[in-house]
Amino acid sequence: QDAAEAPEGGFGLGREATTEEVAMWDIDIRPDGKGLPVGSGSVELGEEIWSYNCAHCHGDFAEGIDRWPVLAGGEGTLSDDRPVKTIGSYWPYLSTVYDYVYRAMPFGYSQSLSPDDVYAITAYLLYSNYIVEDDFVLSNENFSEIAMPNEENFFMDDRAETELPQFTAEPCMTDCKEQVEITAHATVLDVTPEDGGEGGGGGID
Amino acid sequence: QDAAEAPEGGFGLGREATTEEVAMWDIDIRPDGKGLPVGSGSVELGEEIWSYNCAHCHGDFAEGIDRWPVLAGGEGTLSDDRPVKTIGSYWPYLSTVYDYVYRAMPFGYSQSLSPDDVYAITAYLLYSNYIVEDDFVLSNENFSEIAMPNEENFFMDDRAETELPQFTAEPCMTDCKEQVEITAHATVLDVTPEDGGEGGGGGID
Amino acid sequence: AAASVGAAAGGAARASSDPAFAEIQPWMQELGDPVDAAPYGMPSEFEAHVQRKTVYWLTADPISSINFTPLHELDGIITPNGLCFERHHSGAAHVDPALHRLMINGLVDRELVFTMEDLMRFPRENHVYFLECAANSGMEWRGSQLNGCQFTHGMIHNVMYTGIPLRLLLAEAGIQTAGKWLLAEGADAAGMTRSIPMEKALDDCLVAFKMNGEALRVEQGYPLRLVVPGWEGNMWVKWLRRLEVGDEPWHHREETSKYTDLLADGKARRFTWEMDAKSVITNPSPQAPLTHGAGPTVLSGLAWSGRGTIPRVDVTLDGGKNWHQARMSGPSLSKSMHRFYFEFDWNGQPLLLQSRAHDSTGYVQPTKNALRELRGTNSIYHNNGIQTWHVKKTGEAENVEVS
Amino acid sequence: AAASVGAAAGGAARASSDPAFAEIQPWMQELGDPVDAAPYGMPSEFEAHVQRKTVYWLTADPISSINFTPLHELDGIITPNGLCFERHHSGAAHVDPALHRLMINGLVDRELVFTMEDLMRFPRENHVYFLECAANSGMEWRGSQLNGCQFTHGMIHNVMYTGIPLRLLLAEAGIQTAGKWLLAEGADAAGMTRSIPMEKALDDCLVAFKMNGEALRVEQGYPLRLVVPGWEGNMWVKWLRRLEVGDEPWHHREETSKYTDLLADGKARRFTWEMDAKSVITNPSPQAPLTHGAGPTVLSGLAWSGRGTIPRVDVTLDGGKNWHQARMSGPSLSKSMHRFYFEFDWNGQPLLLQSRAHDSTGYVQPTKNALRELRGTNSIYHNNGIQTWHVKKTGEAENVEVS
Ligand code: HEC
Ligand code: HEC
Ligand SMILES: [Ca+2]
Ligand SMILES: [Ca+2]
Ligand SMILES: [Ca+2]
Ligand SMILES: [Ca+2]
Ligand SMILES: [Ca+2]
Ligand SMILES: [Ca+2]
Ligand SMILES: [Co+2]
Ligand SMILES: [Co+2]
Repeated sequence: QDAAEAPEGGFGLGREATTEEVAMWDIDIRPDGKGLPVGSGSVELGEEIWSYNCAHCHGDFAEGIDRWPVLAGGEGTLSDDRPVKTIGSYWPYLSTVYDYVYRAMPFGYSQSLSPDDVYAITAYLLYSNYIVEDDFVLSNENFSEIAMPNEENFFMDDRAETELPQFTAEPCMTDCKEQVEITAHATVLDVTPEDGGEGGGGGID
Repeated sequence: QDAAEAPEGGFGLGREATTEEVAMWDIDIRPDGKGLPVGSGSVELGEEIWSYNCAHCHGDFAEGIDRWPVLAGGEGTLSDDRPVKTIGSYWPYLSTVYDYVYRAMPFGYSQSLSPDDVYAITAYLLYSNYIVEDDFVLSNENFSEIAMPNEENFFMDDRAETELPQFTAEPCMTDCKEQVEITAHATVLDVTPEDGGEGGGGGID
Repeated sequence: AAASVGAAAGGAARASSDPAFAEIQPWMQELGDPVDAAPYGMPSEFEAHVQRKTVYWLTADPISSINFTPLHELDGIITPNGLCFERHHSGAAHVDPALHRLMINGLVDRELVFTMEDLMRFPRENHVYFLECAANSGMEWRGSQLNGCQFTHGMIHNVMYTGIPLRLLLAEAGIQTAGKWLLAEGADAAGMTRSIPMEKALDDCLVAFKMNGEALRVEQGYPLRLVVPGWEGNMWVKWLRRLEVGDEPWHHREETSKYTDLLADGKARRFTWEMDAKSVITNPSPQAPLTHGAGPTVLSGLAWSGRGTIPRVDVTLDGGKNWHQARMSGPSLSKSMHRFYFEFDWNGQPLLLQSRAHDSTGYVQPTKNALRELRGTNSIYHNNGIQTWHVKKTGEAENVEVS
Repeated sequence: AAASVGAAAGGAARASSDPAFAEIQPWMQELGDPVDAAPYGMPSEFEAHVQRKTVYWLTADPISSINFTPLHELDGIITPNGLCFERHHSGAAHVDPALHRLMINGLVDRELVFTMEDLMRFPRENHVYFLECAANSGMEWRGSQLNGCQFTHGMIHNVMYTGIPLRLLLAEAGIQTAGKWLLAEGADAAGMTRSIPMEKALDDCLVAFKMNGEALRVEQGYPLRLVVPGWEGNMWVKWLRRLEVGDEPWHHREETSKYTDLLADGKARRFTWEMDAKSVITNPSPQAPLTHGAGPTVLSGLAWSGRGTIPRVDVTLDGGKNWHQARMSGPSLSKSMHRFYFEFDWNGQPLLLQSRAHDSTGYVQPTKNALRELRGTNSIYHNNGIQTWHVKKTGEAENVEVS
């Protein structure tokens, strides 16, 4: 099949976006602070907004209720058998909190919070994770100064170097093993949906 | 992709059909009479069965009611502008009548007629098409003696010889015509379904 | 859970004359459907007009009738199962697969009966094939009649089948030397039958049980249909219950009264199985006018051949004075639909659009008049002539014929 | 219209112990459905069990959750639209296409807004691609857990897309030299975002509006979705509303908190986009046991790779002692599912079934233990290890692991 191509100079389709339209839709925030609106919010105000809008799912201290996401705690658990991945223990950048809370929270009423609300909530989540003190005020000015504890533990996909060489060997076809034993059964964990089980293994988050 | 293959000696799947099962399902009839059951029926009885079971769709004389199929008449119309294709004017073999009536008619109660019924109806349809007299009795014995008027006018697909050579020439790409005129409009016939029209052109039968 | 503390965001910036920017759309604020809303999903409510449609005046009764694939609403080469046109002669049969059997009888060493479970133990193959009714475009023999490619060309669909090569099933029964023909029979109230020459049966026919990944649809022969690649749709017997091997063809109703091609001199071709190469421009077309005015325009269409692939399609904008090679897109598979595009800068003036398919045997789709010269206008079937759409300045399109 | 004259036919011959021959089936005597019964068709009532299924304990709420494709009920390589698994983070958004816009902003010469109608004027391409959630098989990292390939491997589907090459849209806006990354954003209430390197964006990504011929389904992003061939499903942003060109990635929630792969030492891989080669035996499997006893048996499965085609799949019946090359069936397309079969004569003894995919780069699907040795068991994502089914004498199959 042939590839679709554009004429010299383009199609001239669509229309130029107005500055207002871009401002309305361009809601993303980056680690370097790009996208942050002017504003600020304190841990104290954050706690108040949180208790009205967030706590009934995520818990008063962001500890999570029932199966709703846990947002605080879990420091030092990342190499445990059951790591607890939270904003404090796992997230590499604070900008992600601001970005995500505005675009997707509260669940069911996205993009309803003002910039000051989101600064305040973000400050409260830093506080819940012992990253700032209770008198902290977060703003577009000091935002980039906050470093997240786990940032250094992220690294770029290295499968090409660490895995692919090992997984491109020609495999054995005949008499590859002497013995084969069954080492694990799904029926032991017993969580197949048909059975109505409540689940034992990890979820998909 | 690779083709699916059978092992030497086959799979041994399925089971042998019993003689009774084959007899039950093997209902097809061929022009040479293969498949015809023992039986017979007169034009007279055929007319009676016809009037109860067939006439309300196909008409008392097989002339067709409303848009239901016309089964008689139309002789000599095959090269007309609007040919009338019936058993008498078009069908090459009588066996097709027997086969079809038993397998598919009456519409809504297939395979309900006895062999004698079908012989009788078939005799009646021959009579309606002026192929036999009113005292005719059709049976498995005399079935193959009936020749249908239009049999000779059927011939095997000859597109390979009569059309393909003409339709495999490299076509013109540039300046192929001087003038182009529109010679027919769908809107003149005006039968697009959205318009609720009752239809002017030929149907699909 | 509304934000009860703090003001609504960004109010000042909401200045745009485009209604899409008038407010944050509800679907970007409020939660959508949960994952248990539709265990088997259906199209969006905004696509409800994308439907198979029937033409009531074509037949006596909607039970022995046809509906048409909305080609102008589709793209690519796969027809979704829910939109595959239907043609049946005594209604779509609801067959219970537990009570369905496939019998092979006649000139075979062993007459056999298979359950569906037996059949699932045979090797399978997967192929994409078009299925075109021999009567597709049949209403156009006497002149352009129906305004829309759904109606002029919509007796076709293109599906990936999973099925058992027919030759494996026949080998299991053991074809006797005299066995030169096969009768395929359906389990519907029409007891549909067609005679198939053994050469084709042993070549590429399949006994299929899946279409586009899932079980055949009821109206496409659930649980079993014969697939006869490249040959007219009526031979693809649905609700397949029986295969009889014989020494002669059966000349049944669907190969004598119907599906024979009456020529101008009153003689009729029988056994016109292969579907000749054909194409149609699906967009623009009468049901899909150009609504955007002059400028960049995407013309799109479909082409297929019962004899192989479609390496090339030509398109004309001026009723055949000048032709341009279209761009083929998507997998090119034998006896499958092919998608073509021709992008051009519309000057806003009237157009006379045509497409012309070339197949891998060198066959070039003829004009309707070339066909009429050879066959007359009474043949009903096998009209693969070039279709013309007249696009007006308004962008509306009409089914026309040209000199 | 019963035959009131003449006796019922063939009464004497009706002798068979098979209930299928006890009487003429009603569907072979009585009329079926008319052609206007279902303008958009649905599967047979006998296939009602073929459904997407969710697992309630996996997530807090069925609105931000997942359901699974019933792979064991399908064949060939196309997933029907109604059965394509769903994953959304704030529910499936019902977007009105008339109010939908695609914006391109950021490091471009012209920031642009497109209506759906504008987009229909760009050239399109058609490609079949698999879409696999990075979390597919994620529940199996700590050991075999779920009994059924629908649950262990069903976060995948394979569809023919029609879409605009992303590079054409970006060229229309004019990418500035500093533009090395792209942010794709959805119009759902999750406002889903992912960062995509420009090299991939300009390579084979599509902005798609059709799947398997018809409009995208609501739950697959109607009216517009990004197609990112071979890369993890979360990046295929649905309800696509905005593309921003930038000089750095955004590190948003779905590429930090989620969709990063935590290794045993507490470090985490980010930007693990490519889906490694993988395969699974769909039949037999826990939801599709062998019910026919010893004898000819069809083993079938699916294989795919984010890096190319699958020229070869190996199958073992004895837990990996001996391997056999499977038969590949159907079109072999890059970054598409491939169907394989292995037909064998089952001796009725227990089996330990595995399949092992080879892709066109030479990559061979590893064991789960080989992956665990490199990554531990906390990674959630990208589990492409070899799956084992234990088939018992009864034909029942269980999800197990072997030494
Ligand atoms: C009705 C329940 C509910 C409410 C109220 C709610 N959330 Fe959430 N929150 C969720 C769910 C569900 C998710 C996970 C969504 C997903 O699966 O993508 C989530 C995810 C999050 C996450 C990301 C968690 C992670 O580990 O990636 C953050 C941060 C968050 N919420 C913050 C908030 C804030 C701040 C508020 C109030 C302004 C709030 N939530 C209100 C249900 C809720
Ligand atoms: C309720 C209406 C109805 C009744 C009653 C009926 N038919 Fe028909 N008949 C039809 C229809 C509809 C067709 C065309 C079916 C199709 O499209 O394949 C047909 C077709 C036929 C044909 C083939 C016509 C052709 O040109 O190919 C024959 C022969 C026929 N019927 C004979 C009979 C006989 C004999 C009976 C009674 C025993 C009968 N019909 C009762 C509706 C009816
Ligand atoms: Ca931005
Ligand atoms: Ca969690
Ligand atoms: Ca269990
Ligand atoms: Ca016979
Ligand atoms: Ca007629
Ligand atoms: Ca009209
Ligand atoms: Co024909
Ligand atoms: Co990843």
